[in-house]
Amino acid sequence: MDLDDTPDQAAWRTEVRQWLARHQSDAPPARGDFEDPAYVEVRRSWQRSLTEAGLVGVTWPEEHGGRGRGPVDQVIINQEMARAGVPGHLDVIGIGLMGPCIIAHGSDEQRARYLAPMLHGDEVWCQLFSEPAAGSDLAGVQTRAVEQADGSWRLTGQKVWTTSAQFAAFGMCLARTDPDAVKHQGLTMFIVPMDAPGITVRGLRQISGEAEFNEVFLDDVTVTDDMVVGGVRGGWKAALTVLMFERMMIGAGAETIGFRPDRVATALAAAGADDPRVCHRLGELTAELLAVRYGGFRSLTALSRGQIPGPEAGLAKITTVNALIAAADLVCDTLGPGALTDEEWGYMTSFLPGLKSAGGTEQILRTTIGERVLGLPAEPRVDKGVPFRELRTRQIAEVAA
Amino acid sequence: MDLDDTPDQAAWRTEVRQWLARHQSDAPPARGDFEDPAYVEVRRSWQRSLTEAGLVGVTWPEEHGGRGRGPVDQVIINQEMARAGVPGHLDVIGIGLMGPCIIAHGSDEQRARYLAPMLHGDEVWCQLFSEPAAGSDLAGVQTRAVEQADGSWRLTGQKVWTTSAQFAAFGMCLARTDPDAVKHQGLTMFIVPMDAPGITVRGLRQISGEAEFNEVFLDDVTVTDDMVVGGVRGGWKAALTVLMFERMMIGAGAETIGFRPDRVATALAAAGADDPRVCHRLGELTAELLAVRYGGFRSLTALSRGQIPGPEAGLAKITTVNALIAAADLVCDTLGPGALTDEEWGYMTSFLPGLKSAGGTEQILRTTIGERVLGLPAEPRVDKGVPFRELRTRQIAEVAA
Amino acid sequence: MNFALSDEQEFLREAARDALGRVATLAAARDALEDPAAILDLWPVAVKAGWPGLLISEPAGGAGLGTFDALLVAERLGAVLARVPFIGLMPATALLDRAAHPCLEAVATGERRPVFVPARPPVSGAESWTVEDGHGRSAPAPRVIRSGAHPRLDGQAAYVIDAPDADLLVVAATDATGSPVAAVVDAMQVQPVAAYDASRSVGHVTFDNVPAELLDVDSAELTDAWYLVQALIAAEAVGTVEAALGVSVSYAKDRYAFGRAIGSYQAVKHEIVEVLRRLENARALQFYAGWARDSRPAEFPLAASAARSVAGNALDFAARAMINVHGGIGATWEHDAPLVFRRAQLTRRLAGGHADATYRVGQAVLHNPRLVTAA
Amino acid sequence: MNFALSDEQEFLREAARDALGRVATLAAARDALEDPAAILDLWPVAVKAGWPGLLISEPAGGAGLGTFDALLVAERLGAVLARVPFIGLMPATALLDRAAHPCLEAVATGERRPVFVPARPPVSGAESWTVEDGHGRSAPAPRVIRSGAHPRLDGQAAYVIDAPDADLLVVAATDATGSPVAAVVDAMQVQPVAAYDASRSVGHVTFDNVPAELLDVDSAELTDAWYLVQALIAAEAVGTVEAALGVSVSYAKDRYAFGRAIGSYQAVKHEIVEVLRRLENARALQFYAGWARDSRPAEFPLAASAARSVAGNALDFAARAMINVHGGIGATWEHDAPLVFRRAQLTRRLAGGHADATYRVGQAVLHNPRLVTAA
Repeated sequence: MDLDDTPDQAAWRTEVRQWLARHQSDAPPARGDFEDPAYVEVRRSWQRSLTEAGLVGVTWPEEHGGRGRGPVDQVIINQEMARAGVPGHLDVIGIGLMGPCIIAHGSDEQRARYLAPMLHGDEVWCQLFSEPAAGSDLAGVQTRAVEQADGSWRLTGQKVWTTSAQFAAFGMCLARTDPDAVKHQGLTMFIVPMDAPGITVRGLRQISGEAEFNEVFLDDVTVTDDMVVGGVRGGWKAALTVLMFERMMIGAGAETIGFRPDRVATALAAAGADDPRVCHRLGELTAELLAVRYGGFRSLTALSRGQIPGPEAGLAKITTVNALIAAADLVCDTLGPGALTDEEWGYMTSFLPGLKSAGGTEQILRTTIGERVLGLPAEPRVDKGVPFRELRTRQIAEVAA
Repeated sequence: MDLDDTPDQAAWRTEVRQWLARHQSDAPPARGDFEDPAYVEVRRSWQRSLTEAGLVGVTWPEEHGGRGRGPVDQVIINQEMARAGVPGHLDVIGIGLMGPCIIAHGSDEQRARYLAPMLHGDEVWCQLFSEPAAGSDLAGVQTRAVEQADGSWRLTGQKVWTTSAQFAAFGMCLARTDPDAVKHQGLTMFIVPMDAPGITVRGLRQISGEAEFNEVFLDDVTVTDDMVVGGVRGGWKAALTVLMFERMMIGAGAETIGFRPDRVATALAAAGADDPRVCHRLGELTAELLAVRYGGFRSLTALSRGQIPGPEAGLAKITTVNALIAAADLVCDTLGPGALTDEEWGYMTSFLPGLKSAGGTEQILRTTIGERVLGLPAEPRVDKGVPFRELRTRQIAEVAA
Repeated sequence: MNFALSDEQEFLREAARDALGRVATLAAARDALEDPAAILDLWPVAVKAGWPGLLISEPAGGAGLGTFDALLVAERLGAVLARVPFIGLMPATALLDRAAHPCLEAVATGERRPVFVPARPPVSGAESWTVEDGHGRSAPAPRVIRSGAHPRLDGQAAYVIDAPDADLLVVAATDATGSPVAAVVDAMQVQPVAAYDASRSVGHVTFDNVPAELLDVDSAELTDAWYLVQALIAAEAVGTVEAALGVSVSYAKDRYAFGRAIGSYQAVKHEIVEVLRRLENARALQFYAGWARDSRPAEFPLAASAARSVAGNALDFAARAMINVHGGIGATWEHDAPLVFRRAQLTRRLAGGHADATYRVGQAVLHNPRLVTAA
Repeated sequence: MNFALSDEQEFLREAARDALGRVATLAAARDALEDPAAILDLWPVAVKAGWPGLLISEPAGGAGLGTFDALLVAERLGAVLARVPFIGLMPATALLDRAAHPCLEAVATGERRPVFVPARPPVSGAESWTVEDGHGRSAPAPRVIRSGAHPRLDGQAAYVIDAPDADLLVVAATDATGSPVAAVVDAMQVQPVAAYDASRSVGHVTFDNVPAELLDVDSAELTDAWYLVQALIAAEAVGTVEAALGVSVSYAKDRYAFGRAIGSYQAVKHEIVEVLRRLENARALQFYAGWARDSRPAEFPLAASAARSVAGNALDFAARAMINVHGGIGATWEHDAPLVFRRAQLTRRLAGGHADATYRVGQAVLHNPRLVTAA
């Protein structure tokens, strides 16, 4: 029971820290505007430097360009980057989720073609999963992929909540290839070049006014048959791998989602430290955030022993988002209306409500955890065993009602 | 828009107040032990005095011994009783719910036989609806009533959460007469003499240690066919009438369920008035209780115009119970552990959690309100249209799962 | 006992709804976040509806209506996030009317627009009258200086609702002894504040030893004006919550997930019902406040504070529930939910803030528990 | 990095579970509410398991284990509401061990049972060390008087956990300058308190100028002892929450309503998942506190306060959820839920109360935000 580095971890931390000490001055600012191609470009070249130093994809197997290290070593990189105040690699989605998916389900050709440019930031990836009518209910995706006589596929549909789409080279797209199958079984995963004819990317502005995400429209986009990942009708299985790696990213500690509780405390200390109400509210939310931090160390220990995190990893996200909402609320109550137009607190206030449903609503998460972790009985599923084609999303429920 | 009495209401208030001024000294203490027959007896004789003064069942039609007055006049009685610090009539269940049910669904003979002794407190009534496996899901009652060759019925089953059963003369019992019908349709309402052979009453102690309620066991209890209220298979309709009058009782303001917010404030003022945290928490719960009070006046206005309250009346109960839980919590936080063994605060702390599910859980209430008031779509009902006999409560869900 | 709207009140509310229904207020609230030029001037709508004269007595050219009526109009403004300078207007007209000020007729016709600059009355005797300092702290209310021939006003107040572009300000100030006085000025500096909620006009006002006219109103009337602001904010929030509830209910009926309308799921249903519960409570207190100011003035501070506390929390909850029910799409710029959210967040921090209102409820009953003795 | 139990720790936990599994602790907790004679004496169980010597160093006859281990035992005690005087015992043995007190061997063998009488360390420098006065207020800690040949102790403390029937008390007292000192006394008056939770032994202690022996421990060690109490209360609550969760989950699987197991309804399911969320958080902080006391002592006050705050709230929530999930039956005397509820309500108010712990977390980070800077 300790949080200190093992000798091996300590050596790794030193290696990372020393490299950063030498190259920190080349790093771009940690926050910037991804709508600005120049900023994307400096971040891309920073990723390239990190990759050349062996600091990207360290948990990937060595044969695929990684270093076969454990998740704690990745966390050490994250900690050292944060400590140095420099950003990590640009392509978080690719390195964290899409690469592992290709490693797990891709063909040898796909691995050979895509992994190295991904690692180097030459080709950034995005995730084309969610749709306007398939968010929490991901298996309900309606984007159609129809096979052509020459074996190629034509994709048509609309994706949403896509990070990095505006500068990504490829997207990993979950599409329906067999509408006669029941909903989870008729899906296939495709690699889609984002510059293919028929693709339109549109920024999706959030409450804050910033376009954190994009909508991606696919209008008869043709991809060749070698772009299928994990086989035709193997889409759901590939998607589950991605969701599992998503949980691992959470488990490895996205502790404060970019917001720093020490800054909250500092702001409050300057403004309202003498009010016991402020102190009490700060105490409540701080205790929750500390719980997430130390719960994260528990998850990370399990992860480093090869245990795959279950859906309960989502509890940390629920706690974090709600504690940060409480923090933003407290700061604004204490600092007054001016806090809302302050860059840091106004952004925090505006950003968090959207985060509540990112990656599935809090309610779906709770349902999943109740059923999978606690073994509570499932709700009656009216869509079970029904071919997707017949699952006219509206009608089935009306029949059941 | 005013809360002042109309001239007619003012005259009525004067009448009530004057009577009370003359008879107040005869009144029993407002709180006592209903396990003690002597206390029940003085309450019974107090009800008789009230009835002779025309102060019981004032909203009942005159032909049935009431005074045909509006609900506001009943509220005026309640207010004046509270003001004088004397208890109201003993048989709250009979006068408020069972009498109106007999008036609505009973035969002329039943009205002639039962209403007058009920009004005078000679025969107290209890409500035999809920069962261990049919609480929130009231239509799921399993108590069986089997018709005999001579037209009489034999009842067997177990009822629970029964107030006044230990000294009641009659119970209004919802039982299943037709297990082959779907669940709401096979029910019949019976009047059951509580001294009939086969009836056992057992006190059901709550967290506080007091037996607020009873369990009632019916073991082959015979009742004659003239005890059916509202016809065979008319039980659910009669039960709905009772539930509606229950809502009217709430709507007419069971504002604080016996706990007085002014006493909470007084206790806190003596102990912790200087702490802004106490003040804030007291402010929050007081505002909620004030909302219930003035919302009650809105309901009462509607009621006095002949509008029947909908399920939204339950929102007032939800608010009240939760605000009082917050009040008990605040008092105990402020006064320390000693408050828990204090008669008033310890009792309040212990009493309230049970109240949350009294009359259906808070969750069922919210579901009903969502569907009936806001028109939100119903949950899939797996028990719909299924004969009760086949509704082996366990199996059906397993099939559906 | 009659705790329901009269026919005239129903009519007033409908008329307000109609008048506002002809303007695309929500689109304007969104557009104005980026482009101040997109702000709609709704003053002509208000004037046409006769709102400036609502609380002004009939002889002075007003409609002579009551607090309850004013709250009904505020509720309708809240329902469509209309940028009408109503919260600043009503207390100003009430004070001018009490003082029988000569400008009343011009005010009632909408020719001159007065705005109230509120100051917080002290909770206990030891405290003083305060305003916002712009950083979440209290500052002394502006001071009236009587040294010269004419009284002059000096000081400032931050985040004053509706202050930008007003024709005259009715200022809750204090005199040399700290006693409250009402000062009317028309020579003020108002610095409009880029607001988080563009459907609300807010500004910092500075009085640099400017000439002021003192109104013949007393401390109780200035206290009342503060609580009137609280009640108006509450009523406005009630309208917003009602609108948010309506949108959430519709969406929950229409949107399907896992083969069912999402409103059939308990989690969604119960969250929406919680909005309803809070709405009903807030409305009950709106009624209480509206009735109390005219019929039980001693209870008005409690009623107005309770109304603001409950309505403010209801609005915050309703805005977040609206976003939650809509899933990710509810948090996007094009949706109306963020406008409700912005309204909730800014308004909770104005005019003393919702926490101050809650605190005042607690203080009131701690000092006088009889206020909550069952009637 | 390794933030998991060692095999030895797993074994210790299992052994505690086994030892307690042989006693009908819940039935005793219920019966004792009515009949104090029904109280089970679990001290022999504790002695047999070696718990008195858990924190006593090996040369002095103890097991020389760490804080983390003590918290694991507390967790198991909480799971079955066992009336073992463990919370009072651990800090007492820790202080006696620091001072290498001659009674240690008798303590380790269970022959003599010491109990700690805690005093709240001041949050800021201007405050003093305090105890409960029995009415929810603070009173000065007992005072050590050094005027005569031998030190004497005077004063009182209310609601001291585990005090009844103790053989000696280790008292956090103050000297004439207000500095904290630890005094050992065996001539005390302890008035047992009829407790709301009969599974917990509580008493008021009075020291009427009694002879006292001073321990050679410093202010930091007495501060640490206060926070050790907090951490023990937290760990105990973790065990209770885990047990309550288990019962709630089973019932939600078995009980049917409207033709479905009630656990299939979102409202029930999500409430139970909320218990899990709070349990996981409380357990993470139990780990933090257990680790910090031995490895990062400067963070221990923060860790212990956070653990108590989160675990106390988790227990209150879990107890109420357990009642809710069970419907009416969960609020009846025969059910176990009321026992959990009583435990939650009483314990939240002991040893400073959960609100004080929360407040201390806030104070700690306000004064030193770096405590929550990402590692």
